[in-house]
Amino acid sequence: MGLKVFGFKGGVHPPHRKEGTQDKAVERMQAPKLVYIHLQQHTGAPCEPLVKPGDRVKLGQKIGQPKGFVGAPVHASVSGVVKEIKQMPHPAMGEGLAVIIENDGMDEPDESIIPRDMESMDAEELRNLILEAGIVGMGGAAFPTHVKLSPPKDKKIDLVILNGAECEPYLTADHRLMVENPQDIVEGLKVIMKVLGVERGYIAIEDNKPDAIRAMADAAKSVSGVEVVKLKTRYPQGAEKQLIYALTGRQVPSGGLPMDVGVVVNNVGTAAAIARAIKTGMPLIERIVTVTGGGVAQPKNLLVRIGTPFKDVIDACGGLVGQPAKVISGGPMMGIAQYTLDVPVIKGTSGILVLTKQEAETPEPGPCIRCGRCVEACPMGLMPLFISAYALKGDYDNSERLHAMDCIECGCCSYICPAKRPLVQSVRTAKRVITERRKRAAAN
Amino acid sequence: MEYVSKIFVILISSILINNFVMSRFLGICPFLGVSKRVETAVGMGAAVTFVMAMTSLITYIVQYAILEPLGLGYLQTIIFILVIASLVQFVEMVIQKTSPTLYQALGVYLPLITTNCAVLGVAIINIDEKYDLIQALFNGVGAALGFTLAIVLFAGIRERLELSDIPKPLKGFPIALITAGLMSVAFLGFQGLIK
Amino acid sequence: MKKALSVFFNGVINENPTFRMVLGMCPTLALTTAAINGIGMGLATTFVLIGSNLVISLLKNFIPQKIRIPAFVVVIATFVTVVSMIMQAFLPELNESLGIYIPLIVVNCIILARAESFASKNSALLSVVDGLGMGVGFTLALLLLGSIREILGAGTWFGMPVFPESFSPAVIMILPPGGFITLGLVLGLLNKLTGRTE
Amino acid sequence: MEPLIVSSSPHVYSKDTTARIMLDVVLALLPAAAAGVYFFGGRAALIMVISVLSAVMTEAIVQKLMKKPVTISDWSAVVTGLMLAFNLPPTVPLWLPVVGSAIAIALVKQAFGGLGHNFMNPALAARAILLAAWPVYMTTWADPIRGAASGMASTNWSVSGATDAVSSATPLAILKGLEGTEEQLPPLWSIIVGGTRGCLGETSDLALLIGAAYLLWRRVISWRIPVSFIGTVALLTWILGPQGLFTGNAIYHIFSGGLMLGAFYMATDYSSSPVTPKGQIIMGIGCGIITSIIRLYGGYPEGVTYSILLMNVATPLIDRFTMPRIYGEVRADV
Amino acid sequence: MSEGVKLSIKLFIITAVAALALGITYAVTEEPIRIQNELASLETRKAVLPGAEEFVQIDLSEYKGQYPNVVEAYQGKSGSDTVGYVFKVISKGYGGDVELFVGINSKEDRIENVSIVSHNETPGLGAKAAGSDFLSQYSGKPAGSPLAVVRGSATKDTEVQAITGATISSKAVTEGVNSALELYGRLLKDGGAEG
Amino acid sequence: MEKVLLSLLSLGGMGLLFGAVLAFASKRFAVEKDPRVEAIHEVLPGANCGACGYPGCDGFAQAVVAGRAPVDGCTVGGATVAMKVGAIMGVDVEERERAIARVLCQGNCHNAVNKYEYKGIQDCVAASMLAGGYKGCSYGCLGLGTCVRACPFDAIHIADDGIAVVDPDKCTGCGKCVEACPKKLIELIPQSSLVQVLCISRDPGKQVRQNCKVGCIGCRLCVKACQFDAIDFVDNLARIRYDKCVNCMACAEKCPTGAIYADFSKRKVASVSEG
Repeated sequence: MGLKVFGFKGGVHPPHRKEGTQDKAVERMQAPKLVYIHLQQHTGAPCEPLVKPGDRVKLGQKIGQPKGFVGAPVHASVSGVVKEIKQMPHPAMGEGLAVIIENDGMDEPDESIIPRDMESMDAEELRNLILEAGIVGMGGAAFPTHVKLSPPKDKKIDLVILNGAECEPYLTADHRLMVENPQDIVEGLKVIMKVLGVERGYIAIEDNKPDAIRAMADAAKSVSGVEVVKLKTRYPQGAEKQLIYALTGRQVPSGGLPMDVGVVVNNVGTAAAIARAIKTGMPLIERIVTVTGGGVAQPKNLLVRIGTPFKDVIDACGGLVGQPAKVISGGPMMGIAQYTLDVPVIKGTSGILVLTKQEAETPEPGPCIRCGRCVEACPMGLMPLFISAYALKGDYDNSERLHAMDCIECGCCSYICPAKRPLVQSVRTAKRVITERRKRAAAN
Repeated sequence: MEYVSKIFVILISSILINNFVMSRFLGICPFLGVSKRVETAVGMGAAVTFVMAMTSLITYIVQYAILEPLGLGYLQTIIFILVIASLVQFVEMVIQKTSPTLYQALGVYLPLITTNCAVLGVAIINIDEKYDLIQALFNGVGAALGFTLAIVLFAGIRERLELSDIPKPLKGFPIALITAGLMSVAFLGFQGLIK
Repeated sequence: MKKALSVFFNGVINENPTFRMVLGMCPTLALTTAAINGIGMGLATTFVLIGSNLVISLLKNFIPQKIRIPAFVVVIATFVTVVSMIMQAFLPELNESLGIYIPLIVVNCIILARAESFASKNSALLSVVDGLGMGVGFTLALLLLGSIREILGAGTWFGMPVFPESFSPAVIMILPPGGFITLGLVLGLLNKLTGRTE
Repeated sequence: MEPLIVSSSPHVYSKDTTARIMLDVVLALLPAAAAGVYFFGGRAALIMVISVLSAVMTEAIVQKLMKKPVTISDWSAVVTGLMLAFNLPPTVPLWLPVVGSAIAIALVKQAFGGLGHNFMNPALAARAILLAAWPVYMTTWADPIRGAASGMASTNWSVSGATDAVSSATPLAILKGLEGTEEQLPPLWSIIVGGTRGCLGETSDLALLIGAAYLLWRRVISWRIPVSFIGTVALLTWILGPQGLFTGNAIYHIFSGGLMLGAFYMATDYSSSPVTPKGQIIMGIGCGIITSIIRLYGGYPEGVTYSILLMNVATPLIDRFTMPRIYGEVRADV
Repeated sequence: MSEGVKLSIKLFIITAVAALALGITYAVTEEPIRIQNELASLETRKAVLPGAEEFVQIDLSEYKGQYPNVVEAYQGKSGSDTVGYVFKVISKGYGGDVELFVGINSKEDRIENVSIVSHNETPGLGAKAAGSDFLSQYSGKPAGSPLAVVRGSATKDTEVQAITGATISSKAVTEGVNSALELYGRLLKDGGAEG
Repeated sequence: MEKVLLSLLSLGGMGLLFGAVLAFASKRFAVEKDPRVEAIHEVLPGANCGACGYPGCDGFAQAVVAGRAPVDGCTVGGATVAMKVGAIMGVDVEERERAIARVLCQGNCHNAVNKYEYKGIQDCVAASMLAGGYKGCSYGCLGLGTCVRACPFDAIHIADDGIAVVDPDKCTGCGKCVEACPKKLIELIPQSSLVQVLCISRDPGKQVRQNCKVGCIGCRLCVKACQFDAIDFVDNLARIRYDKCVNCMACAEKCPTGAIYADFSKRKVASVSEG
């Protein structure tokens, strides 16, 4: 563990609000009566369903097959009978096709579930196993992990970073995982390094989690080439590009991927999921979710089956306190507000945040006073005030000229803005319009 | 040395203190018209600088080689404007033929310069102030640089105004004129800079 | 006759060169420090406008397209020089205060614009009326601006004091910023009154 | 269940608000306001009150007329009014701050769309307009009633009576050799503490610096503009001294006139200064250069006002050309 | 006939007609303009030295470089009697050159009148120097010693009260007057000839 | 007299000289130009005043030809010049059946339910990125006016009941709103058409009914009612084929929810004249 504490340019210091759950050990939540397993749980095209209503499925059975390379299969997180396949609320996309399984409570495992040994497998076999286990990035973006682990021949990867920054306020899922299961994470890292043929691996943790740093350092000390590094506590330290810059000084080129600078970044949760998939043979069917916020009776870190509706998860935490005003999937900086509690947990759901009316208050925006705080806060070096101003005028060409497309939507600018302007939302709108225009231009 | 400092004084004076746009009110039409984008303003400024330098030289020669010796001072206006109009048109044609890139950058602004009173103005001021050839040249270039400075700064502000919620009746020319007025308040700071 | 009247009022009101078309800004701003200067400049310009409109409408078939701009400019410059000489001879004080802006009437875009867009397409009579209308419109605009600036900036109107001694005039009104700002506000006010916006 | 609120992320916001920032500026100006009243008496207080009131009222009236929401509660008009008062000599007739505030708010701020859209510092622009409109009122300096140096019998720089509104030289005018003689220069300490001739809010550097420290601590302003501004003035006035290179009285220069007020409170005005960090340093240096040139060679004894106004004019361009380096920007093919 | 030649000839005809018109106007106005100009300068000289009827220009080449501010000097005569001198002086004011005429009554050895013919001082401030309130102070001052500008009311005979807020302009005028006084003294000493 | 002669010679000489030089130069340095630029330049006032925002008349002419400037962009020239420029550019070349934009949704605040309380930018694209927008029906008009801002002719407004409505008199069929609408529910429809299906929901009927009173529930009554085979039925949604529709309005009469709109005031009524 080096003495150096790594940081990046820009960023903000939102209050952590992690006190409620950071010392609470992960509890396993009982599987619910009905699970709603979305056929799209990852970046890319949705899966084709492999089952039909009335079919009996076993625990860990593959029920959705990805259509393209960028995709990951989905598996039954309970055993039981498929009730229906229909459009359901989706935490990230508004709506999507989901397989609804009635839990028989047996948890009868599928025949394909066989424990393996990492040492005896080669890179190709490991990569295939990761694909088959449906593992995606657990940090929130849910990018299929096997894709990250298949860099083109011309990209030389020399470093794997495990992201344990967990810079989002409120969230403690990764934190608890690192404290409670450091061994899984280290083993997962070893697998990733083996698949990529890389000698060096960092496990990067913000310095506000000393217990996690200790636990990880302990677990990693015997592994050669693996190092636990301390990061400055500053949001968005956990954003891929900022993390890479902080640790290596390399900048991922605009529009490029980490592999363009020889780095692969994975969440600590992803690494643990890989290790478990190999050890137990069980694909990704559950994950740790931080359930917190003023609207939840007993904030907790829960190990939840994929497909469990938010309502059931909240009930497992003592239910709601009063009338919830806002429910967020993920953290408060980048998480997505939900319009219903019927929405189920997916692979990327790192937290469920229930905010009371008071906590959810959205201040009225005032005119931009050009204080420049957003410029200072932007970790991407953009000028959010101008991009936003042009976007709000409908002048998306100028937004594009000011590099709107490089925005990572981390929310720093909106957070820091004293006039409470809708900076991120307007930039996001600009990105949407620009993307559509590009598509149209390409089509013509 | 004294001569050099005199030249310097002429230059500073024509760029800042007696800025053509901000305090002499010359070249207002293109100043208001071609200042919606910074890039255009720069192009206009460059074209004006080129033409003003040429004009200063040629009108000087015309004045002291033809008009004065022949006692035709009263033909000054008409001859100067003829010189400028022809010069601009000639330069435009030459640039268009010889360097399409330069034409793209400068040429399109050239026709606009004929009616830019700053050009004729500088030619007349050169004569009125009894400058010699070098001084006239520097005065011309200085005035043009002052024009460029003013129009580029102005264009920068106008680009910013596009994002502002200007009261409806003031949109367009009114706010542009008020902006120019406030700029010229700032330029008052250069008053008395050179004594 | 009716046509002529409408052409005249078109210049004074509908297409007022200063307030509507925003042309000829240089003299408008520079010479409205006093009402008398405004009138002087306005009349000089009117004279040139009428003269050049007349000549150009007469010569419209003689002047070839390719050299029409130089030809127009020569015609205009001739009238300007005539005005200038007359003023030197008979109105030396006004000539002094209008200074360099007299020869610069040549490049006042109003004149070339009218030559191009009206005189070169219409009969001599109508062109003269158009020149007169435009000239009167211009003169009135200059008189208005000159009056506002002189009254507020010097406390006088045509040189006569209009305020009691205790009034201290706002000198800035007759400085360059006052010119820009006054014109801007007057234009804004007219937009407001006529409900016209850009 | 009531419908849930759905909005775009982020879902949490920092505590800072526009009103709070403006209030901070007002608070920071209070020590200097107090110093102004102490040194120049009740009339200074009167001018400040009139100026602030008319600024707030102008804002309310204009917004009413334009059928916009009235936003006087954001304190920004108060800041403008107070800043304008700080930039007036204590002897001005009482209608002058009324006119000045009206110009500042109506012409310089609201005509451009209100808060955040003015490209010039409203108070300073109004000051420059007043200076050009009524130069006599704006350059008539009275001695403070309680000059910090009035106890200094040995340095008899105070030539006229306290209430006599006769134009007398400001320290800068003396320094420049325009008026008075070197012996009339007040001692440095009195320049810093305040109570010399000058505008009513600018003379006490001490009070201004206390406020500035507060603003820096509250992170309302950054160090970039003030430090580069004052540093440049110090450097240039030292180098371009009256007796040849490196003979200038830089210390005296930076503490006299409106430099402290300008550098910490005026040049840092958000709306009219660059938003980029690099741009802010350029702004400071530019202000410093122009201030020094005007002070040393220009027609006015003081150049802070005009330097800031001129850099305000250049701000859009500065922003444009100092765009921060974008993370991972690919320069070649874009 | 090629088109080019045709164009040239047409342009020639137009310019020729224009030249004709101008030449004729000039011929008509030449005389009035000359008279106007002479009248104007004669009137200014008369205004500062009302006693004189005729002005004889003094050749200053003898003093070349010694009194750079004085550009013209006249001996004012009434009949054959020298009543005084008029000097045209250019002094550096706040906004540029200040051009003034100084009339000195050599009989009484006093300044008769001072008049400013052109200046570029700040309106409402320095421009007050051209007003009679300020200039009348000079009338009657002794011509023997240089004058000084003071703030507040003038107490001595050689003091001139500055315009409030416009010390520079006040000083500029006084310095101009002093230059005239110097040359006047020199002229007298050099046997200011017929005086 | 000598003066007059001299001025005549010198000025005339200059005229001759410049005329010759320019004539020579125009030959020597001739450059091919788009004839339309020349033609437009001819009809422009030639004041080169820059009021159009382009650098001189030539710049404006080029911009018009390049399609960057409107034909009526010359403020000095006014309407007459605009017409001539328009003629050169052939703006009104052919008379086509005019198409007019129509907002295919009637889900206003009385008819449709909302699924959440939206807070944020009042823009449809922005709102539609949050779970498809606040409307219960994911196809419905959000009424935040993105199309209004896109319309260059001031022809779309948000009605008091919260959805966009096109003013057919002002609409020119330019299609800007069609492009701007994130819900893709504005369509260009032939002006002569009097019958339209004002719903694009492909949801099953039950769901449509939950979300909106006036949605197409896929009952197919209209298909049965149509005698001209002018109604297509795809994904629970009726679509009128304007080339086949004869505006008989039978479908609209049968529609149980009112999702099919017809302008009954313009219905052709067969009158049987006796005798």
